[in-house]
Amino acid sequence: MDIGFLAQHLFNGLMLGVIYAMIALGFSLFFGVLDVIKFSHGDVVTLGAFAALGAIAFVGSVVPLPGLALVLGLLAAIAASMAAGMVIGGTLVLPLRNAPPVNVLLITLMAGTILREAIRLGVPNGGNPKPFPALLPDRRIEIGSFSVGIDSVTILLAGLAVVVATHHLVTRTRLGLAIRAVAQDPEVACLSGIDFRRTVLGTFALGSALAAVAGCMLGLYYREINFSMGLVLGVIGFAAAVVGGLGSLLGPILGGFLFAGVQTLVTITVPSASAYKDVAAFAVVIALIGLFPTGLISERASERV
Amino acid sequence: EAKDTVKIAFIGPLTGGNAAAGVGGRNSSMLAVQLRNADPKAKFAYELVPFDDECKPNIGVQVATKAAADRAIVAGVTHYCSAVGIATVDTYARFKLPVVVWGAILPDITYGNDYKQIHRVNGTMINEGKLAAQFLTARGFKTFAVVHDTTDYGKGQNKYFSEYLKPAGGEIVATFPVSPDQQDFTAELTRIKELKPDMIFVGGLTPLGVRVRSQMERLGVDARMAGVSGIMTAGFLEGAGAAAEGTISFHNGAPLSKYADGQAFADAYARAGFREDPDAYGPFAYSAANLIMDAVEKVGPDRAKITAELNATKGRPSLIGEINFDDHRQNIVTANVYVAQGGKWVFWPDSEYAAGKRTIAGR
Amino acid sequence: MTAPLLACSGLTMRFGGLVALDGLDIAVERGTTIGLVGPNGSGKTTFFNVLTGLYRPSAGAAALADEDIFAKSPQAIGRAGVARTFQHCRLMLDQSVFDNIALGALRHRHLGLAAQFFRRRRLREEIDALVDQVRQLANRFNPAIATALFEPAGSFTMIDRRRIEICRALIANPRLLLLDEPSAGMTPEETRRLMDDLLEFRRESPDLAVILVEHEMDVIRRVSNRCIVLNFGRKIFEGSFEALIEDRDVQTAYLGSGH
Amino acid sequence: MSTTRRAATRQLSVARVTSGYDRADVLKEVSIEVRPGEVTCILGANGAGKSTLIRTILGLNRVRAGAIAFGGASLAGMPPHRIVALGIGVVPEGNRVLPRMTVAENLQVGGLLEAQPRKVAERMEAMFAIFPRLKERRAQLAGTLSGGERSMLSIARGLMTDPELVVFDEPSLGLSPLFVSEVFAIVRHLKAMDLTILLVEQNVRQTLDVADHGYVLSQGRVVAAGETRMLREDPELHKAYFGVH
Amino acid sequence: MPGNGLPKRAAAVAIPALAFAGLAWLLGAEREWEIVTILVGFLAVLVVLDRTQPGRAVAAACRAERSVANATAVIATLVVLWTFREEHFALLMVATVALSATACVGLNIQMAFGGIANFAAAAFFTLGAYTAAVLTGHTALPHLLVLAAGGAVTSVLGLVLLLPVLRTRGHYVALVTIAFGLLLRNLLEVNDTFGGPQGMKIPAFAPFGFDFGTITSIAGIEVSFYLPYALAAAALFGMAFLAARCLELSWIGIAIDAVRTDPIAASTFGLSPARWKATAFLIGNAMIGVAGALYGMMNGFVNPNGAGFGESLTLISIVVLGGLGNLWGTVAASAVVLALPEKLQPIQEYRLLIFAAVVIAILRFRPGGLLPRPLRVLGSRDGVEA
Ligand SMILES: Nc1ncnc2c1ncn2[C@@H]1O[C@H](COP(=O)(O)OP(=O)(O)OP(=O)(O)O)[C@@H](O)[C@H]1O
Ligand SMILES: Nc1ncnc2c1ncn2[C@@H]1O[C@H](COP(=O)(O)OP(=O)(O)OP(=O)(O)O)[C@@H](O)[C@H]1O
Ligand SMILES: [Mg+2]
Ligand SMILES: [Mg+2]
Repeated sequence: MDIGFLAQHLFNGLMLGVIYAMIALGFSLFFGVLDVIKFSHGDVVTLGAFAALGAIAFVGSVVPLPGLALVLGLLAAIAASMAAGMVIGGTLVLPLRNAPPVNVLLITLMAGTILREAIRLGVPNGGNPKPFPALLPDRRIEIGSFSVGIDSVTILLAGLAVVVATHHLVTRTRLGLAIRAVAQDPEVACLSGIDFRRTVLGTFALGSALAAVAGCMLGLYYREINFSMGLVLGVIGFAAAVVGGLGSLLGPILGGFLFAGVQTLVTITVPSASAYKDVAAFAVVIALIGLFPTGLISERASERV
Repeated sequence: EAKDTVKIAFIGPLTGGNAAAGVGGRNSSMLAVQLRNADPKAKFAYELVPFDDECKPNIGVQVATKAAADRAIVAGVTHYCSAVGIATVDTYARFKLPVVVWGAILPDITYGNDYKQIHRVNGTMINEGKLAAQFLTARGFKTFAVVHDTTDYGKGQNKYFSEYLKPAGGEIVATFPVSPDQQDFTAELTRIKELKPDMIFVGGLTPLGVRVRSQMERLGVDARMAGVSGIMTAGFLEGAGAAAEGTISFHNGAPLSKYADGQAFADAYARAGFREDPDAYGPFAYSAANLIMDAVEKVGPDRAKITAELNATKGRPSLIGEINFDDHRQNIVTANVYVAQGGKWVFWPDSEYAAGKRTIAGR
Repeated sequence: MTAPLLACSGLTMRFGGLVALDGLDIAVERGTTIGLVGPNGSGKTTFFNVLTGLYRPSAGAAALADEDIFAKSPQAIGRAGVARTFQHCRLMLDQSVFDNIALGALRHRHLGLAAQFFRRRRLREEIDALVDQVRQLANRFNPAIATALFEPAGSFTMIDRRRIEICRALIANPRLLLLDEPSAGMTPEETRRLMDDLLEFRRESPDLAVILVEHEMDVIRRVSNRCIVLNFGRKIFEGSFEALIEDRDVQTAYLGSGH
Repeated sequence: MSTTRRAATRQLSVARVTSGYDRADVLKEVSIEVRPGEVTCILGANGAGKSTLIRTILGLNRVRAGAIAFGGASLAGMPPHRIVALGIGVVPEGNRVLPRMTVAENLQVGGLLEAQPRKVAERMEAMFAIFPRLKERRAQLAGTLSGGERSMLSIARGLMTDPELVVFDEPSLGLSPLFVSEVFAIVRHLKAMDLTILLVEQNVRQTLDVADHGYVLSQGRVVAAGETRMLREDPELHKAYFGVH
Repeated sequence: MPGNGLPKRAAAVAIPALAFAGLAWLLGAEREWEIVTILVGFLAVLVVLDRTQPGRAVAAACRAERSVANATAVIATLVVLWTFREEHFALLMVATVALSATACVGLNIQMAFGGIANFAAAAFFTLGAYTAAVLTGHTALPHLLVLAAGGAVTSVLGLVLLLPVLRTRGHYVALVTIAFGLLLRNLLEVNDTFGGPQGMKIPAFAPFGFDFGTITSIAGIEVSFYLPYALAAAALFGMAFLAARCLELSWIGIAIDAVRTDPIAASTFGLSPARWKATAFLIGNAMIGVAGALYGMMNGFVNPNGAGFGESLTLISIVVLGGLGNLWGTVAASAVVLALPEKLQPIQEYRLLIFAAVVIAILRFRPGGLLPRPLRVLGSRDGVEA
């Protein structure tokens, strides 16, 4: 295979990996703060994308400034997703704190269904895919058979920056410390002066903001969004987060790239088997969990008797 | 004087990913019923009872049973999704409920059995695949990459297209079966870019078509795209936006404007105030409902008699043109070629492409 | 039957750079109670964890009635007759007290699937018998537990939970019983009652060997036959309680000037 | 321990408080006073409601009736983290630690109320000075500490908030005799620094030695109260601790 | 509440009878107000049983007089089936509810007892149906054995997951099963060996030569051909229920519960966590497989769609909504989860939205599900009342 195509594939894989990693990171955050899996996460991504689309369309109808539209779209996405995330966190997840984890999983899944259906019913012709305007500069870098849009590069870099920033925020700051404390023992955390509710809701807001950014990136990159895109992305994000290891934030990032890598690899090597790429990816997941029971970056044993 | 009420079932996907088509079909058949009820000459009052099959076979069987077990329902306008359509044929046969399929295009639904109850007004994917192969090769496109989804629908489209492509002199350089809800096609498209086919043939529904088209654009894939009726929706045009331009599609219906009553239908649909488009298969749902109501008017609300009457349908005028059922109660239709031009699906012979004013260039 | 019930030699346990147990040689004869003491973090609980198979030792050997312990899985060791309590209460808080205690007795029950399904009458008799036995045992430690056998264990105070754990270990009818700070948090009166109950149980099963970890010197004095003191995972003393009190090393490492 | 701690001035008063868990009331009209600069102890048999009282003061259990005040502020209905922010440090029952964090991180969590990293570091060093064992283990996950080591960590974390009033719930649980003495030495030290202390302990003798004032709880009621000199002789205390003879 | 037996027994008859009457009404209900009334009524009864003193006494009576309550339920089931004997659709719903309840009994054994979050339940259910399709299509195996084989094959294929499932816990197990479900569905769809996306046809269930597909009358009375299926499904549920109860109220029940809650404590007392988790997983899978086999024969076909993640979630919703570990809760929740979307057909597009809202409301206000699992009470009664 010629080197240009190889580079192209590498780029595609990286891009996919960044998107997966961002979603996985969100899952990992919620897990980190409350030990719960919030399955509506994928649909919050969708919500972010649609909110951005709405804002962009509105701005576009008033002034023709793509830059402004982009910024406002991003802000709208973040605002909408954060609001949704905090409502879900505050009214559904927190009250179920003492119920079994599957109950939380189910209730958030249903919340996701409501979001999804609300988008489908609320947006005109919401069942159809919607085009996402190309707001970034539309030039291409062409080196031999390697061709990539400047906008793609921008998106990739922005994604990487967000991932790194989030990682830094959680591992290096006081907020991160509070989040982890709350996850391990809410009472001890309170008694150390941490505002439990605020920390939890703050984490939900943060995770949802990540989702919103991911939603906008998806829109900008694929130039198309639809109401059910969160479903598949949610499952993949969850898989990436768990297989990477829920105990550390590097886990989901690694998981995201791994998942993207396997999918891309299968498609390149055996095109006619590209339908098997999910089969392959999930088989790899099962095997990996068999080998590393608590994820690739395994949790340090902290329990003793 | 009060007329007796006759119930007709409508079954299609009203929620989930294919809801747009399902709701369009329901609205269209609803329109048929409304128009008939407004007609003073009608002997009966009709009521359409819509059911949601969610595009899931097991739910489909459930609602089919429900409809069929309801003695007040005399016939049904059924199914958009092929997987559901094929799963429910036994149920209708067992309960002797005559149905007219309005959207599912899997050949087996009519040709895979000999149930007298199953009719279909729309064509099958055989028509579309054959026309696609012949038309495209005739235009000088010789090498193809196929992307199809792994449902019955996509697999069938792939099967018939490749089957007819060989004798027509075309060649398939690669086939990519993909999951219908796959989001990312950059890997496939990069491979395709490498292989440099003349054209990408998509066997799938609107969401798949939109994604492939948009991402071709993003990756700068230098090929054209053709699809089947599954992408011939307003949704595709909207979703793919400017990138849709020049996409070719094959559909076993003709454009509304080519039908004698097409404009009337469009006007009535607009007047009825439905929120959603009729979608590509709306006219078929409309015609199926009318076909059934005609039969009821003629032989009365009796399932057996309606079945016999429907079986004998020959040369019956309708919105979608003359309906002729063959020995498997399959309407004989001819497929047509369309092209996306200026944000509309345009009948090929009327298009600027056919006239040579535009060319189906990739980019 | 001259060999000791438990014989450990050179037992060593490392966690990374940390040596939690350092070449321990300990022998326990049938019918004796060893008082095991030592400063915090000196390796007492780790010793129990190694004996019950929860940790694999880095070096050394241990035999229970001449059988190699470390060749066995934790469950096999449990079935061979070692029972314990945990320093940090490990009860199933949502399950009833009876379920918790019955867990100890399961090693004596036949757990074939078919038997559970098809021999319901015999099963019922077995269950009734165990319920009676559990009630009597619990009654001895705290009558309030015995009257609430089918309440969730989580509804009891820490102290009662510790009692439930002791019942669970006793009902297993072990050969070697390991008690990890049973009196922690108890008032002097409660501690006294606990000692009485333990001593009574001791009398009823004369062959039982017990290792008792305690920081409460009164308990060690009354209950144990022999004392062992650990410090940094090493045995620094073995002998009678009286000698322990007088021992200089023990005083500086463990007891402090108060004693 | 040598930070900029102010001398205690505020009094904690619990007036006729009733509280408990979902079903039953555990505390019934309990009143206690914790005077600034003094050590006040609460004694009582297991299940008497000592921990429940502490949890109620800290806002972990709801006050069903009565009032709690610290200085001028009413604590009833206030969430725990705000109560702690008022200057109340807590060493909760059962030497609870954050198991998946290292010893150092546990202490940092205790110092989260303090915005200046320098001060947090200073306090941490002060804690390591008291508990050298923790310093050795600073990078170990708290969940793998021995029982006594956890106890130390729990105490150290409670002191990290730089409190004016320290609430101890059985701090010596699981500690070796040497360290039990050490805990009481800490209490004395804190008292000498003019801090207020509320102490719940089973170690009656040493507790009475260090405390100025005491209460005896039995079945959720205060059955005896007073200066420790007097309390020592109180029959209720003997009933609670040594059984009726 | 007086301690003597008669009022208790009356309560133990009345409550299940009332519940079944409500379910029967729901089954026949067509109008919206009826459905709303029934749902509100159910919730009201639950609140009364839960929150009021007499209500709790009645609930306790039902638990104490378990056998009376269960007998009432059996009779009530038969009465309901007979009442609807000619209603195809109602019977199809009953049979569907009973079969998914059966599968959910298996799922309960895995999730509530064994603590293994199985998010591939529908995949295993479908595997049962595929087994039935292959065996009836290619062999002359008697159909009862086909059912058993459905269970056996499902169990054996579950072994693939055993290693990862046993080595890990919690969300990691959830991921393994989710991955397996997606993988299986994908594989069945892409690969044409078992009919590809179209799946396979399955002949009607015909035990001992009674072909369920052709029965139109029993003893001269005209009945729907779904009646035998509904009966068989109810019987299957009864058997699964009984087996699960036997399991729960035995030493094994204690062992499995212990292994779930605290594997370390359990292993020091001689229990092998691997063994008992595996037992729970395999028994659960077997039940799911048998139910799937009968479901496939009833529907007459099976295809990969049924193995989807969404379908697995439906089964899990049933278990969670019913209350983890409560077998009667499984029936109630099956009825709600399967019948509600169907009953909401008139409001079509808003159906999923409303369904999701109802599930959220139930979980929000009853975090433990409709009927939480009661504590296991073993031994003769007198001890309990002391
Ligand atoms: N899993 C582990 N990982 C790392 N270190 C460990 C682990 N388990 C024990 N340790 C260390 O080994 C040492 C001995 O611990 P152990 O629990 O045996 O002490 P102990 O004598 O029981 O003390 P205490 O009286 O405080 O309970 C401690 O310093 C502890 O931190
Ligand atoms: N979480 C709880 N839920 C219900 N009841 C509880 C709970 N915790 C404690 N109780 C009950 O409250 C009463 C008082 O318990 P509390 O823990 O306050 O006692 P205590 O005096 O601190 O005892 P100890 O010395 O054992 O710590 C006990 O009877 C106990 O059963
Ligand atoms: Mg210890
Ligand atoms: Mg207490």
